[in-house]
Amino acid sequence: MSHFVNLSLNGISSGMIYASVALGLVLVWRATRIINFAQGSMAMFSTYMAVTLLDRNLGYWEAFAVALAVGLALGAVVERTLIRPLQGKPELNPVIVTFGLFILLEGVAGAIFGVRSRGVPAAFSQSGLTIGHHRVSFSHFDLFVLGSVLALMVLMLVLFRATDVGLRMRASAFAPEMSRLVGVRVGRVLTLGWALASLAGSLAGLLVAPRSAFSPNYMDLILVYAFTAAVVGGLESPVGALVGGLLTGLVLSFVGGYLGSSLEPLGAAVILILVLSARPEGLFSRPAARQV
Amino acid sequence: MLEVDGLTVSYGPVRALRGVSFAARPSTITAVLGANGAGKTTLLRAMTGLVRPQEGSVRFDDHELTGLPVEEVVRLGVAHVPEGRGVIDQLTVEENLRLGALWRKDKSDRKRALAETYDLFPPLAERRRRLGAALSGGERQMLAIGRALVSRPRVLLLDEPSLGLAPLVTAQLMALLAELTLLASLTVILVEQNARSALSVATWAVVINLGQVVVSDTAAAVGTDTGLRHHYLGF
Amino acid sequence: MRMRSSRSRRAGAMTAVVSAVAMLGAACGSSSSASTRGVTSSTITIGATVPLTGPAAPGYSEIAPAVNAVFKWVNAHGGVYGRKIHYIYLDDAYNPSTTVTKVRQLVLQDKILAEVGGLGTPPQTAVQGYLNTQKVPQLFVESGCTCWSDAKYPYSFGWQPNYTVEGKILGQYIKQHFAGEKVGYLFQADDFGEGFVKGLDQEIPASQVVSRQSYDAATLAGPLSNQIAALKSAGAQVVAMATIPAATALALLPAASIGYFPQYVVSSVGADPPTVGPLLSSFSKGKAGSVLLNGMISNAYLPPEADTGNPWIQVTQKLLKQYDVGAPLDGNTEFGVALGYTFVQALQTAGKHLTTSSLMDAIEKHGADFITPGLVPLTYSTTDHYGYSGSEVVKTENGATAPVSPVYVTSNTGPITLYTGTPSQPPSNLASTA
Amino acid sequence: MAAARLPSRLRLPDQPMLRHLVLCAGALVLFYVLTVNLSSYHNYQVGLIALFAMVIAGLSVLTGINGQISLGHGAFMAVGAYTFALVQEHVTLPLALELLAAVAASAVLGLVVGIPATRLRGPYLAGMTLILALGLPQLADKYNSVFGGDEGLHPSQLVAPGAVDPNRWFAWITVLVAVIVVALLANLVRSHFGRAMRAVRDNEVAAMLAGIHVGRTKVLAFVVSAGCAGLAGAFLALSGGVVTTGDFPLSLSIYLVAAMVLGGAGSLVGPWWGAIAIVYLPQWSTSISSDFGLGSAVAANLALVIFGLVLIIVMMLAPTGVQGGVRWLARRLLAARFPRPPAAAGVTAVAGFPEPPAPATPDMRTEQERTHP
Repeated sequence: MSHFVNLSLNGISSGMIYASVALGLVLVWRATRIINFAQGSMAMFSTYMAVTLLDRNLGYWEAFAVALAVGLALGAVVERTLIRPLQGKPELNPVIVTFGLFILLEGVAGAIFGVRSRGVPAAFSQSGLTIGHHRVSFSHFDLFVLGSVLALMVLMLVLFRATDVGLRMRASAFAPEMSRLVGVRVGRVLTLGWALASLAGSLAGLLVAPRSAFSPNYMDLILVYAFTAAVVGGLESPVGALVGGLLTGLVLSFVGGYLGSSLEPLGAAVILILVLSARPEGLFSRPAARQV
Repeated sequence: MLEVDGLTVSYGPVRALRGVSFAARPSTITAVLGANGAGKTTLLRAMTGLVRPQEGSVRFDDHELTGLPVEEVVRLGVAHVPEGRGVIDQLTVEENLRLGALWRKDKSDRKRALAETYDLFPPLAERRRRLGAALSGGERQMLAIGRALVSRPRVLLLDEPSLGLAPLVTAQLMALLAELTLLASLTVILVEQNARSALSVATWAVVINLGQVVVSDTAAAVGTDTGLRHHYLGF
Repeated sequence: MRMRSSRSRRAGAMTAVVSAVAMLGAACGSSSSASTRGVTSSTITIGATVPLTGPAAPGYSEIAPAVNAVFKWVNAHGGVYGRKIHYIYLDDAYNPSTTVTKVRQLVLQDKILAEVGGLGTPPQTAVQGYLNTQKVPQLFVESGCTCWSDAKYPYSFGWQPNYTVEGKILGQYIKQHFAGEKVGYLFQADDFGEGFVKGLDQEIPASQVVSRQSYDAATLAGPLSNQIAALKSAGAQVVAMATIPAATALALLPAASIGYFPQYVVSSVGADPPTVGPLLSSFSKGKAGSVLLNGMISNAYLPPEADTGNPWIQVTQKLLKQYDVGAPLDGNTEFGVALGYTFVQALQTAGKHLTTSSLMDAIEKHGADFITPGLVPLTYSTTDHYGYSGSEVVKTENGATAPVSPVYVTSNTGPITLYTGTPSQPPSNLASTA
Repeated sequence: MAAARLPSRLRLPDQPMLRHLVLCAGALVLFYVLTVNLSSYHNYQVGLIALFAMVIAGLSVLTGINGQISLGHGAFMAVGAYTFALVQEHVTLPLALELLAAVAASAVLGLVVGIPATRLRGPYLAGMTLILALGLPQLADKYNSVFGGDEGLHPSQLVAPGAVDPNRWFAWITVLVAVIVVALLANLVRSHFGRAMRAVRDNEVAAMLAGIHVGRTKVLAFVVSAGCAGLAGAFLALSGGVVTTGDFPLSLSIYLVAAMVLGGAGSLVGPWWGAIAIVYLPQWSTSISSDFGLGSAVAANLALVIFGLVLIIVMMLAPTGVQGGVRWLARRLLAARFPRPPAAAGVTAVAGFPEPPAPATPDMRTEQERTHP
């Protein structure tokens, strides 16, 4: 039983991380109908910025803020310079550009920072909490992960649902040409979408780093699982990213815990196929998305 | 004053417009008429910048519109209600309407304009929380026009507003347009296949065939030219 | 220099040869070995594939430059019999298909004399057949697979102790010092982990083993919390681990997090404090850091890096400082320097007329007498291509390891015996010129 | 496909089958001349290019012609390679039958994946195939007694007759098979089935109304494409004489898609460009960066930088891939030599290369249903 509880807790904490990367994927998808394969390596890059500053004795939260800002800016720059010019080109091209960026950023990070792996400090203690007389594998830091990803989700939902900017973003996502026809500067909205997505990614990068052997590759597998999570949840929906992330995290944890770690990705694949067989556009797909 | 001068548009090797010119006087309705495929829709799209003309220009007061991005044209007060599918299905009625005025700085006037639109189209007020996808054809048309009006445009480009509407509703719509030109000093460019009802409210009419202007004259003159009516307008 | 080892005579002779490096350098103009692939009168071309990018690059990418540091030192002092060593190491990203292609490039384009220090079991087994049919020696493979000593593949040579030997020596230590305690295993689900476990199982009574957990290196994305939770709930008091450094850290972190502090016994592969320590700095804002490593038991076949009084460590530090600028002294670079030096010894022993067979002969017939930093001698013979076949058991305190056992030698299935010889000293020319 | 747009002045036979035969014969002669002039190692690389061309060509048909994406072709290659090795280990068969077994096994997996795939839109299909690319090879790790674990399986390599260099022999066999595969695909693309695939890609509803069985078409496309990947996997096993899980990392699947788009999606000449990129680009970029005297670790990372940059730059400058660019260049050169009235040229270059005229959308229809990668 306690094994089950531990597996669940581990699944939740890694699931929240998949959710935050998945949220970035969803934001980019909604903005530009692209799967951003560079999402993980962009996060890696901004996290390296934070780590470099930490090594120079900058305070933890200052470095944290810088990484988020770098993430925001990186997202905007990538959209403007690499994605925008490909508008109207064959639809796979921008996706391949994000592959290129993914390889490019890992190469740049490897050349600048080296490929040696290292630890990265965490915001809070990673000692497990004591509940009753049991020390569970869920720490203050895991609580912080949970809290900050949930906070990000809520902020995004508020932004989307309750603000003019959010209305513009949703309108541009669903009907870009129509949105321009009512005066929405869609270009800026897309840039903002990428920037926010990259911000979500940076947060994920900072949250993953202390739980990993930090090196230029440390986000690669996370990205794959986050993509699974986003697809399971439905690419249109931030809530779907959260649910998909948790589901993926739990499935990976249970499969790894009960069947062996070699089968983890296959377990994720099975869940994904099951979900998509029932709902081809993920759990939180919109019935309103009509086919012509 | 809205002036179109020598507008030429091609889709690949296909010429859709060849040197179209006309002028629309302020606070009037100008009907753009012609058969299916004559180039009417392309004309409106070229005017707002949805397609880039190869030649020619569109001027509005002192502004050169050609070459401006669509959203900037709109922000000069040119509203465009496209044919059929202008409503964003995934947004609610209210969100669709709010979106129309979002670019305007004056927030209190935005609210006022929203309220006025609900007054103008009571069915929309009843369905303000519904998704766009859930509306009937007539309601969609109302929503599309309402959304254009909340931005308090100075020019309104309407593409086939009567399509799919009952004759009675069409008549009400035309009357409303006539009223707006007077009350809100709105300039309307009305693209219609239903030439008869368009001519009933228009002061000026432009007839297009195969991408070229055939006639540009007063609505009354066009409406009474039987040859023209038989040839191009089908009534 | 006095050598008390049973091999002192040969070792003495070797020292003389080593001293000859610099002097013989320029003297040997012409050579008759032009017919040997990769060898000219002035150069020796060798190569290797190693992961320089990709998931296996952290740590492992440091080895080849350290190997090359030795060659640079040799070249700066005239080469071996006047021949400068040209070491071409290519990135295979630990992908065996890439290894297959790059090794063909090395053999067919670069015409290497031998592959020296290719890394990893999967990549290197992928080219083992090819190199052997091409009669290109595959020397000192950086892997503890037992497959390098195989009569089918006479051109392949291992170097580091094989994983089963490591497992046996650590297993014996567990049997002796933690008798009756519950033992859990945590191992990488591959040749490394399974070989190590095979060694452990030879020594530790099966009744003592309460849990066997594994992880997959290809999907190592976060803490090994599940495995640790399972070991804890099985009540394992001793956890024997065959883990790469990243996995060691990703196991220790969640264990500390749930307040689980078993006695860790870790293969030398994943126990190097300078490599693992920084990976643990994430624990509670870096304060704890390598404290988590305190008390960890491991094995070592090279002198501890922290033992700066050791002449080999001093030489290694100097070599790295001069010829591998910026590289830290850690398990990887020490490994690289020792391996590179082993190859230089082989070249010197092979003599002036360097051919593939003279090189092979040198290793098979005289390898056991090579002077290397190893705590045990290399065991090469015509039937044994393993390399080091023993180690001592060490304990980590405050980021440094110190021996807690004598040096043992053993083989895959044979008994474990005490090694009574003395470690060799670096030759004087190396100590003085490096 | 490739020949379709060239000016008729090249006077290729009009009958597609015949035209493909002539083109293939030409390609084979070209390759023969190439291989006898290249060194052993370069012959080996020619073989690698040919085997990658097989899988990329299958992918090009799947994505470019049928509109389905797969980020899991590495898994199909793995199935082909392991099947090939296992068959060879347990029974003695002629090479052709062993290869066919590999094709069959991966085609069966293609069927299994293709059936749920019929209902999925682009990114969902991408997600499903990507996780398969990660998960499937892991099975071989899990059941390492069957699949050989780290040391892998060791199928025997090709035995060259007489004095032929083994790498040259490998190149010949692989190129021959690859050219046959591409020729078969070219015929397929020109056939009824090819038209059905394109119709499904362009508009599923319209295709259905035209009497095309959409699901069957999509599944069959997947099967064909997976079969090509399996064959390539078998040749990969042949090339090195070893099969391990490490041969099929996730990055392989991604590189395959990148190479396919780089060459030109939907083209059957493009895959050869893509294959050249996969085989040569890492090597060129490593040698470029080491020419600057950089250490190997930095040089290796710079190779990644250069590879990434090439992908980005080609996509931005030549949206239809290298083959699209080559065609554009060829057309320009031909146009300069045989000037034609400008009207016939149809489209004018806007930026870089011209595209086929975008489907004119004078109504607002497209905006609601933006397409997806």
